Amino acid sequence: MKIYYKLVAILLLFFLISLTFDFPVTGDLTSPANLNVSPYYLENSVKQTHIPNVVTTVLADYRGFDTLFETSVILTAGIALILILFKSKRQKYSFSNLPRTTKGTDLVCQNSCKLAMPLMQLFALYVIAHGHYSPGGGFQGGVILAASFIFYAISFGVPNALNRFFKNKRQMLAYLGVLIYAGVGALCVILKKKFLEYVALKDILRVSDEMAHSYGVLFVEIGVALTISIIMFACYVFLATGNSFDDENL
Amino acid sequence: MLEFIILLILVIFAFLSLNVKNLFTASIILGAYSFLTCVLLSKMLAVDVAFTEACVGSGVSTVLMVATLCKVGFKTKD
Amino acid sequence: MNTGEILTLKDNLPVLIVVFPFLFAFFTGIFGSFKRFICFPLALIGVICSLISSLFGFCLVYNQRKDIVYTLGGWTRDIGISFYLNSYNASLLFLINLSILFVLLYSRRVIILKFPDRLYAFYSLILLFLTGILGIVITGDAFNLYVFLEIVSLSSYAMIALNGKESYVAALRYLIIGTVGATFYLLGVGILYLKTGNLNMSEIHNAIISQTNLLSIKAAFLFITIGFSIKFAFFPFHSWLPFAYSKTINTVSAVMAPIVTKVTIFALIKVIVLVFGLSYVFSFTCLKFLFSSVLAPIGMIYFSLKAFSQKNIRLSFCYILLMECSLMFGALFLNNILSYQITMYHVALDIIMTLSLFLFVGVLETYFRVYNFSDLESVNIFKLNPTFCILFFITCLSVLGIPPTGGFFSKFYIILAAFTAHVYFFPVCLIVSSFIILVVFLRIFEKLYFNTKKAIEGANNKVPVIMLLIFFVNAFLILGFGFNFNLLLKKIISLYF
Amino acid sequence: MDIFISKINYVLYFVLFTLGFYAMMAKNNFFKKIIGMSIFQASVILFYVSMGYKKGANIPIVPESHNVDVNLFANPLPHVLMLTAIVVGVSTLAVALSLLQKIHKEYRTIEEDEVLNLMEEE
Repeated sequence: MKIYYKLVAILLLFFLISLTFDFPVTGDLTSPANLNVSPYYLENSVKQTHIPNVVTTVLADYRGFDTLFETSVILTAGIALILILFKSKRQKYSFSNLPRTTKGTDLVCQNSCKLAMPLMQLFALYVIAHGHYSPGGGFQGGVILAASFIFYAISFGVPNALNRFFKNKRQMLAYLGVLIYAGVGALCVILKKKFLEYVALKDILRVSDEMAHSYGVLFVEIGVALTISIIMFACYVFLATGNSFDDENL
Repeated sequence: MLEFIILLILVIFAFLSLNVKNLFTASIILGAYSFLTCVLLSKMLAVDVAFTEACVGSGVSTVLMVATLCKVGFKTKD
Repeated sequence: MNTGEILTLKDNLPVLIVVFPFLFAFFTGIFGSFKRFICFPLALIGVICSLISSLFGFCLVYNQRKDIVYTLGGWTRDIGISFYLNSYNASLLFLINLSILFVLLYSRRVIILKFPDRLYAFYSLILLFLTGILGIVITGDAFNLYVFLEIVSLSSYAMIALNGKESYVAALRYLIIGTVGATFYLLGVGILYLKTGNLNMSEIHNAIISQTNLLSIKAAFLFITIGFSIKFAFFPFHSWLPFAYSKTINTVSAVMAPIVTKVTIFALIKVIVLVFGLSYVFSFTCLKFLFSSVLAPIGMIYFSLKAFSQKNIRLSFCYILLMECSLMFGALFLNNILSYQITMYHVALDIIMTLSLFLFVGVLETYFRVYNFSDLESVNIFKLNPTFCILFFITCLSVLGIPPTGGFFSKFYIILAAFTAHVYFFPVCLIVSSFIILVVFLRIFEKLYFNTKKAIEGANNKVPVIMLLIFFVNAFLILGFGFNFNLLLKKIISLYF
Repeated sequence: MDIFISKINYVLYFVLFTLGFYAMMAKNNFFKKIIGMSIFQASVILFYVSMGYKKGANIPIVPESHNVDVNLFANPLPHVLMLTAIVVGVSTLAVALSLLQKIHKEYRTIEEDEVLNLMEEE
């Protein structure tokens, strides 16, 4: 059976290599990809939205609808984990009566976590807030925030982590993140503009057109960061403990 | 020239990660594979993508893989 | 920059169709976890709002006689993402919303019994699945189609893995094969972007016209076709579908069977028509030979024989679904305009046919505990609810292709198109497989209608009124498709070219 | 021959692509299939980003000036598309790993042939 797969793989490889003769060399400035649509982004992004980081502008403003549904792909993964790794109430142990801090189990890990975690969360908030000016934004910030929660869960044990971070409001916050994103879009529709057209926020925020775009992108980044941090942490908790702790549902 | 060397190491890591017998080693090599992808991406001026690949690719997915391996076991036949 | 004019709700219609179920997926998620009984009404409202806006969109487009291009965020078409709504799209959206509404109505009691604690997660997953499906039908951007494709496949992996031991293996195999298909589509779009530089479907078409003889454009078309044929289980890549749909609960197979394969075929038609253009695709005679005169006929014969040899009713209906898929894919590559129009007509019709087939299996399994062909003798269904059986009979007529129903017209014109395209093995296999499916249905009819057992006047032997209503609407739509076939073909589908 | 040398990076991306594709199809262990899946997706990410590279350009952060020379900044569009592809890859990975855990809990093994034999016995 494996011989067929080897044959198909080698055939696919030769077909793909024969394709490369048509491709432009990586890095030449006159390739069609660098001539058609992207010059518009590079030239007009700062003029229209006051955001130097063009990737964040294209991510949240020009192709904002893509990112809305990409965040809901992450949310679907979170809901899928709730459905697949489901345990009924009696199979779960309630963790309210577990000892608060597991003393002395792994000294190095716990102390380094005490030192590192606040810095990680501060850096995560910096990355979310500075998505406009430096590389970063909702995704990276959210994942670093989730990494700090996971670090705490690894060193102090999952029940303490569950107890400490948004005890049973987690699943609400995950939905809230994407709801912020879709809500900003729907708000633009209510204000008689197209979906995700941030210019509509102009008369609410009483700012100029460009700044309305900039604030719209900021709200959207916050929504994305919220969802991604909650869902990534929930993925770790679900996969590490197999959903065996009596927490609300996420 | 440096890109070409990193790409060769990447292919070796991918081949190694698929053929090693212990699953734990395989997932750690996959973490190294994602890190080298992140290095390559930053050389190709894609700094945002490199940042995300570093956090998500070598960071969270390796943690998720090792978390499942602790429950599933490290042995594999092929 | 963008025009400053004030837009009423009517202008924002295409996006409302997609956003309504999306928002209600969050409301069910948030409020459902507190109060269990509120999940179902919220989900119902979401689907009904989308149904009404898609009906309204259809009337809008049908009266104005021109398609709507809705650009999101107010940017122009090639800068931002755009939606493309025409009369055929809107009718397909309406049918998808209708089928999800019927499945929700059918499955209310079953789901509450099966998932008492995770009800909110199931309903928000179904609504996200619906959002992905509506997005695939309506979007005009190549990469946006990939994102919607991922939402649909991710939520279908989760829905398949709900029924215990074997469903986990089925879901993991479907996940592996589904990711291969989606990544092939991603590679095809990447090659197109590399050669043309923009992502909007009609913009790519304008850029491709000058360089059609390049090998990489042909390769992009091949990768996209292979990616989609993996996703809708065409003949060589079909191993995951019967394995996956028969192992889940019947609600999930009733949600996914009528929609996922049809929408993927429609996505392939849209990519062919909008991105590559029909004249370019017609020049591929080798594909016509490979797909429509070798793989599709063999697939049809193989699937109908498999459907005939199954003990489980739902598994044999899965194979009938696979036969319909290979029929549609084979008809697609007959390389003439008529075969395209008929395939689009058959895609719309097949949503209703497969929906009523799988709802029939669902009713048999929940209300009568009938799982295999042999169990049909133990319960006399016809005695207690004759109307239900007659309405199901109309669906079987349409699957077989008997004149009054729509199935006859699609099969007749596909055979006609095959003869004009000088492909003779395909129509012969079509007729032979229809007869084999006839034998499958005869086995059901013989046990359903001519059953002599005494009917027990039990409470659960009566099919509820809501199901009769659903089957009545299905039968009405199938006959409607049959009677005004010319109106549909001339007015709605022909607008596409 | 130098054409081939200048496009060696495409060839190596496609070697990774085929390696991942082969592993997903032919490997017997479910975990190895999942590793093949992440290699498969990482190679497509590299392929997309290599389209947007401009020789001698800078990262796409544009200062506040009137006329912007396009050749000085890399093409931002593939970067946005690949942010989506990375996050989609992780969410598919999380769902695949949860299914793997459940299969192990039911059948005590994650080898595909053993699992299929156990399923036939029932």
